[in-house]
Amino acid sequence: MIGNLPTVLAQGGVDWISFDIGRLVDQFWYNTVNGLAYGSIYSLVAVGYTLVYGVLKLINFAHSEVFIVGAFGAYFTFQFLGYESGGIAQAPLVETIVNLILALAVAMICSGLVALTLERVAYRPLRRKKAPRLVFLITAVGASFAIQQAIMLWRNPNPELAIQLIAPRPLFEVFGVSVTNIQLTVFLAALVLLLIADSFINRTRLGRGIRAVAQDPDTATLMGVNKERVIMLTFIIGGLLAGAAALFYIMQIPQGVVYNGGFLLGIKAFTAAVLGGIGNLRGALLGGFLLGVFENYGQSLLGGQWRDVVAFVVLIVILMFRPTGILGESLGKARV
Amino acid sequence: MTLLEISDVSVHYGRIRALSGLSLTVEEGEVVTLIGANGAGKTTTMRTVSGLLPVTSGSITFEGDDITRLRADLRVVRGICQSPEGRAIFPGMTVQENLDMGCYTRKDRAAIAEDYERVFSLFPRLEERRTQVGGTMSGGEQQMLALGRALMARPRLLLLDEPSMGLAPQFIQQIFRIITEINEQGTTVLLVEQNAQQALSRAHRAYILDAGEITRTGTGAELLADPSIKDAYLGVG
Amino acid sequence: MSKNGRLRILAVAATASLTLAGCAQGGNEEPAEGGAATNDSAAAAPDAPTDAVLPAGDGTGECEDGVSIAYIGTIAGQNAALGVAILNGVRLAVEEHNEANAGCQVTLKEFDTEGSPDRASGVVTQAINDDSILGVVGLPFSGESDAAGQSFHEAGLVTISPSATDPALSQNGWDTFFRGLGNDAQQGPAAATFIGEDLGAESVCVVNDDSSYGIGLAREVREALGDAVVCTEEVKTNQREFSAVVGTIEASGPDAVFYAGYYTEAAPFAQQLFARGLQTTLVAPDGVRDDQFVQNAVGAAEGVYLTCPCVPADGFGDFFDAFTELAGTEPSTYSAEGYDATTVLLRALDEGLSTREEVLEYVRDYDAPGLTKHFKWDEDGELTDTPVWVYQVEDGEIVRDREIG
Amino acid sequence: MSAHHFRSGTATKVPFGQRIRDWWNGLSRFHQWAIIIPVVVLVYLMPFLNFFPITTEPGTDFELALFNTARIVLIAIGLNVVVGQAGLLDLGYVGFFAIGAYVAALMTSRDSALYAEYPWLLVVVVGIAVTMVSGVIIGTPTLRLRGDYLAIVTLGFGEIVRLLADNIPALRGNVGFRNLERPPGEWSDGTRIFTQGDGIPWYWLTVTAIIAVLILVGNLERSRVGRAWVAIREDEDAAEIMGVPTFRFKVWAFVIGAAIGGLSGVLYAGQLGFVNNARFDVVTSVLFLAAVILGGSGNKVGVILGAIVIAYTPERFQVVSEYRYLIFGLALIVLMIFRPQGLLGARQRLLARGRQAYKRLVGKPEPVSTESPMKDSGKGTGA
Repeated sequence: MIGNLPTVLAQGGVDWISFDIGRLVDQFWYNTVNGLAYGSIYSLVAVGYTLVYGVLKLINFAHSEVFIVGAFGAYFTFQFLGYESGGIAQAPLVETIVNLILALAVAMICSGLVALTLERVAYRPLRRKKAPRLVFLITAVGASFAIQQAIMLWRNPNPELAIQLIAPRPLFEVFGVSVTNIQLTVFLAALVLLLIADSFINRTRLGRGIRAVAQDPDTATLMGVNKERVIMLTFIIGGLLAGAAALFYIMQIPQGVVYNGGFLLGIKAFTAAVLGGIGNLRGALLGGFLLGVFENYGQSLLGGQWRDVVAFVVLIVILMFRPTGILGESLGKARV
Repeated sequence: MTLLEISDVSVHYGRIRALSGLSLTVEEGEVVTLIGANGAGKTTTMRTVSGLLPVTSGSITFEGDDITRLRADLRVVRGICQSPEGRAIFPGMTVQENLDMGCYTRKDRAAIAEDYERVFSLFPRLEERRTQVGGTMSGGEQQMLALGRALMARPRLLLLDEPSMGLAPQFIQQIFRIITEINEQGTTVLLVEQNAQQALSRAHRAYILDAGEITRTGTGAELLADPSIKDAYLGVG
Repeated sequence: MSKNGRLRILAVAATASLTLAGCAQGGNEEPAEGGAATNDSAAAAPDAPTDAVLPAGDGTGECEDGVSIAYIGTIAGQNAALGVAILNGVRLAVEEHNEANAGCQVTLKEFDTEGSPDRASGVVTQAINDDSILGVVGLPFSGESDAAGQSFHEAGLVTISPSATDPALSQNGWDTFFRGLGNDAQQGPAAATFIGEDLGAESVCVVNDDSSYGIGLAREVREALGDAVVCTEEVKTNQREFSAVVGTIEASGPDAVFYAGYYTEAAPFAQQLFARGLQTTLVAPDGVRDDQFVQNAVGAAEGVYLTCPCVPADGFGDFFDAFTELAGTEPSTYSAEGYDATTVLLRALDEGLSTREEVLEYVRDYDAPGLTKHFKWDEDGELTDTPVWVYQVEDGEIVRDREIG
Repeated sequence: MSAHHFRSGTATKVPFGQRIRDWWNGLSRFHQWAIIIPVVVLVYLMPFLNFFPITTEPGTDFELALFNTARIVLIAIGLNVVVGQAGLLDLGYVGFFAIGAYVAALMTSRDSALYAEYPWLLVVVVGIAVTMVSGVIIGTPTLRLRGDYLAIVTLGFGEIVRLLADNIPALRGNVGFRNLERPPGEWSDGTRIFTQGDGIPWYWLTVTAIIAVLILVGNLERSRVGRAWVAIREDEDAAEIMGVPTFRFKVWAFVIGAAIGGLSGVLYAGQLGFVNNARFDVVTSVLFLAAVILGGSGNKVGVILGAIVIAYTPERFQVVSEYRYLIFGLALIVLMIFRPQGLLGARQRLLARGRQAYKRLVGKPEPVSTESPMKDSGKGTGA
């Protein structure tokens, strides 16, 4: 009976959502540390969304697949290097580091190539035809599906058997929270890559070309900037960083090499880009770290099942009330 | 010699014809101005010369070479530089970076340094504000920056689209003085202007554009004296 | 460090299991030596009961031409591994039967539901409309069984599910529903007893995923554990990052963690749980009992206990060998249960029964041992004999530990 | 005679879809009916055309396959109002479908605390009403956004609807609701007309709903509302300047689309008799969208065609079913490159009635650069 409605809702009220502020406070630093380590992956992937959006005003929906191809690239490099699945490798440290760098290179190249191919095969013909923006978005959705399914048919729907080069172990404590060797490596490496990308965009001639196209494509052309080359470059940079993110991801979560492993992560990285201000490289960086920690705070506060809801609510609220994000839209308009 | 020759060029936006069989020439060292009402096709002409718009028929030659199908960014390398309508500086870049964009295609470092000197001597204001972000400057300053940026390309042919638009009268005077100065230093200028009075008085030659076609041509002085031109384009004030 | 802690518990458990082993199987057991995965410290795998009814029967089956049974369940969907493990058991049973019984050649029809409730309804209707089908092995998952049960009931077509464990399935009044294994209401309390008594854990965290299986099983375990539950958490299907959940567990410092869900999420969960040096014992149910879990947890699976209402198949020598030959892999979770369920239907056909009604009646009154257990159902379609076993991961292998319920 | 010459002379230039349309519009009303009626009769008789190569058996029941196809057709028509007519890219449409299904579940399943013996028609009405209200609730804040921003926000809302179904115990997550009530009625022998197993009554019911919805939506399109939608789709800024209350009409499109999605959800839940959170994910949403885009958004015949392709093909070809998303993905890319307007695009129609509507509303000719019904204003966000 409809008369039951208040009872149902009241019962639900007690049951399905509760605010555990004590837990939020207790685990604040714990969540911060973990959120930053995981958020660095969001940041790296978010850069790809942000750069392409800045230059083409296109949400490259297929960027999550650019990411996951990188993960497969790194995984097969591990295999090629002779690591066995389903255990922790016991190689000497130097060898491990060399192998990780090799895998990083392969992952970055794989992702970069996929991003570039997407640009050439799917998007460039549309630009030639001056297609409306939504046609680009639909193409991107199509490409995302096609790549995912191709991987699934090639491998299978199950995750690849995990390979872990470095066993996680706590290194030291901050605010009473232990930080593992993997978390520290990933965080620092991601930060270095992001800083390199940032100075490339802000300090080099090619980077200036990218920003010019983002701010005013026609005028950039009138200054002699080759727009097509700039677009290629942005896809490549985004791809390279996504590839790096993929390696860092499977270092933290070796079970993540699976055909649809990029999908949710991609949406969240996009959320991070929007949160920081889409089109803004430093915004992507900031947004990634923020989303990483917000997600964990939300989960502590509300319970594990609300984790993804927190991410989506952040996305919606930001888009509705401050669509330009924290640092403002566009590579240029933010005062970088 | 003839620097730029546009012969019988037609341009379409979708199904609408914006230029029909337009022909004009610009000789080396000249200031040539293009006068016309709103929607006559002035900006279209400029964008066509720069390569932003493809031609449907006709040809464009620059220094005797056919550049009709040449990519826009490569035309900049050839020495055609446009300062587009509405200033169009990069709002998120500093003054310095905007000027750097001007010499984006150049590799001759020594000459670039010279050109910085030249731009800063023409616009001392820009030197003071090197680190200011473009979007935060006043309209006049932005126009100076746009001009300065165009000069940094050290163009053979400078295309100026409405450089006086929206400016206070004292700035307008200054802008036109600088255009003359640039021309005297050896840069050929093709100028599109609403302010026909000023433009005609500074130009060696002028073309009148109406509905995508050239209707009159002559020296600046000739057209300035023509009563019918006066009625149509010089207005009352 | 953490490994030592877990190993210590393992040693204690192993001693306990030795004493338990004796009573687990009554008198008819003999430690299987030299078998594939024999483990001295664990309870011996049950041998095939000497009186077990096998698909071949006595070779005198007589039935009409063209009678068939069906396997309905996932074959190529996302949880396909589970479906195929069952299907191969079914195929083996039918093959053995047809070889032995010249007078009764039964056709096996296979239907792929992709494991999803809305695909299932069309496929099930198709099976129902095929009059030659007299009995069904399926459906493997609780969700699709829920969606399709009513149709079978209306059509009077008997189904024996080899793996759906949601207790509610037998409470719908569907008289065609039979379950070939213990449900979560049996596994849950058994697991809780194991955690509380055998492991001696005084504080337990219960984590479940968002599947109906995970939620239902976690509820059973929580209820049986009572006050020992110190924290509860929920994770999502396809979630791979568990730091916040692990943080909550770490803060509670439980003696044991029960994870109710499937191996896909359990593997990264286990890995991240132990990555920070947390000392606790992880116990997980049948949905995690798969080699995929062991491999994907990269080392963290070692020492994990797995409960399952499935009976170890390695003692069933002939079945084990024949299955391995047919499928190219060793029997997996519920392969033997699928084989047994098929056997029940084949016996019915060998009797010459030729209508669905007769077959249904036959199954309802069935009372005979199979490989895995004794098959006799109550009026709801639940087995009266529902063994639950616990297994443990040891040196990267899932080995049987003891029977717990 | 001369007209005939003219037509054959230009046949090589006029697109196929346009030729069909010209031919159709050239027919007298009587002739049109003479074609429509047999086609409709044929559609109703489809369950009896159960033979090779049309049949989906032995893989799956043909009549239920027909029902599922009809259900997707209904959804595509609803989504077409939002995407095709008003040009609002909605990636969360599955949310409305889910809401419809859940209303049916909450009202008619004994698992629900709200269960009572409601007449089934009331369930339909409540289902539609609730989805319309949710359309307003979701649409009001989001429809101020434009283009791809709107797409992403709707995607977020779609996911939130699913996650709420997962997280709120009263909605029973993955466990779901069982034994949903079906429409009343008995055959002469006393058995129920609407059962889970018999697809024919469900198919007929859905086809009837489709025809009713087509008539309603067709009338809307020809009305002031429809003209406003075209104007918004083509140039929202211009429409707004000319005094079209664009926001209100966008919400209307959203709400009407939602209602049709809700209706489809109620039918789906009724036939299946079971509702849980498994089928309301982004993938399903994109599948719906693919139906609309594939057929040609804005063109009703086109989207019906697209939906049939998307729903029937996997049922027909069990073997292909694992390749279907790959094929969709590639088809979307190729289609967007070669035919951004879909198989049967709305573009040509725009040149006739749409252009007049646009002129009347906006007072200026439609922008010549319009190549697609989904033209974007170029701005990310509105006010």
